[in-house]
Amino acid sequence: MIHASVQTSPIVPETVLAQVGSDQDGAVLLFLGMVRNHADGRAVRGMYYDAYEAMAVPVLREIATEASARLGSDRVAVAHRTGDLAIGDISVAIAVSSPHRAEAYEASRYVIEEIKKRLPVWKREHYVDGEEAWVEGTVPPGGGAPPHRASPEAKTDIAAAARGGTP
Amino acid sequence: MIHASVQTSPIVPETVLAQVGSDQDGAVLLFLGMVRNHADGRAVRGMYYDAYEAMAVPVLREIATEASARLGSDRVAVAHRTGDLAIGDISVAIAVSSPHRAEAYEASRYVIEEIKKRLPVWKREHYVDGEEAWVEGTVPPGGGAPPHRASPEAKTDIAAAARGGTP
Amino acid sequence: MSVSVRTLFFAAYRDLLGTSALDVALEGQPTVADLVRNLRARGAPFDALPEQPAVAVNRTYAESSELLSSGDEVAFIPPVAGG
Amino acid sequence: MSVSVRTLFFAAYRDLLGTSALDVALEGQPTVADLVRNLRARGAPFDALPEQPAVAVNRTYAESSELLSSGDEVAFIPPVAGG
Repeated sequence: MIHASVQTSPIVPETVLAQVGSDQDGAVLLFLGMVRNHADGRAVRGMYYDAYEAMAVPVLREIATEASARLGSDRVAVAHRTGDLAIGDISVAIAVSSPHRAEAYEASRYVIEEIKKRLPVWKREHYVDGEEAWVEGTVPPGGGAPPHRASPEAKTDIAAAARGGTP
Repeated sequence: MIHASVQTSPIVPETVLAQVGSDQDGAVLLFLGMVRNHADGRAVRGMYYDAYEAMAVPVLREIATEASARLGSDRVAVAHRTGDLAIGDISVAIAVSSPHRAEAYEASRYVIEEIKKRLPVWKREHYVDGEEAWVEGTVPPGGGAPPHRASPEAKTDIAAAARGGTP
Repeated sequence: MSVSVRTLFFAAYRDLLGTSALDVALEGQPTVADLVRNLRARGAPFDALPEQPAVAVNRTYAESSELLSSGDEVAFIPPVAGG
Repeated sequence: MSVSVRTLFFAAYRDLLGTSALDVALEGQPTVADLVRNLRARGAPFDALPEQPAVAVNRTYAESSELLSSGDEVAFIPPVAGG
């Protein structure tokens, strides 16, 4: 069975892992995305995840279903966290299982790459120096250019720009 | 720190997972190899893993160390089980963590592929029909041809062949 | 006859506009592109929205040529950053 | 002068020979290949060992040309199947 959730409560890896697996399966793969203490050389103290939840849940389920087709098994579970996260907190967990390992690696990777391309979720980095900014994201399929940017590598923070804040 | 073990006791995924991770890391990957209920279309009821343990431990550590170099982090933990395993039991667990996901996927995959190429471990399949056979393996680096085989796909079971047993 | 849609703004767009939702009435047979033009024509801060933003109509990504109907939920999707 | 080594057999090789270890004495400056020849010359079931098996000397994979010393642990490694 395919599982997809967007949740404000902490992600428990064991729970996501328990949603996959079968006597037919020889390979299980669990990916955990964690909040790390640095980004582009800057010290980070936490992250806020915002989501368009009414759309994020069906998109996540759609991604999991596409992965399942590649996997050749319906054992795919994915959970994405929203809200305020601290360093080391799990932002996303992806579990897959299948008879053979090559498909498991491919499907797991597919889920995380597609999440980054099209899941309507955004994150705001809180830096140790007290500043914060929305993380520069990826324009989803069919989307136009992102708003006013200084450079492709710059953080999108049009609110700060509008206030005349630090770039 | 790099962890490598060959153990007769059951592998606990949480324990292996807890051996990796760091505030710097944004990606954690856990691979579990499980005993599945079929092999080459034949129903399997269990598996016996034999190991040259005095060599398997250093070879496993060497593989983990090579993966660590690719990963750019020392967060690699791998455990391989030996003895009698039932369907669904974990035969191998590989945990890695690193700042970025691409390296985590690459390093995890490297460990399992190298295990299959050169870890001195063998497995004997116990079929539901009561027969059993050593699983056809991979000739390790520097090794010559395997003994008498009917075909490249055949199971290595020279003992049974010597007894005039079922091929 | 006018078409009334509910627009939603997230993350950087919400911060830019200072609002997370806005009801918009459009004349004729409006497309997503017409809605974007309508908003951008309102001046600052709306004119800082991109000319071709990613948009979802009723929770599915849509082309700028997609026709809108009354009651549609049209979300402006800034570049996404999940994972 | 003779060189005494300890040979080890695993999995299918152990089943074939009915033993997991054997002490072998070799003359001169023997290599891995000399040890394999010595064993295979013993007739059945030893002659069912491959002519060029994978071998580890003191727990490291070795070429067939590697020289052996007294006290070496020489393991015959059937095709491996871990994971």
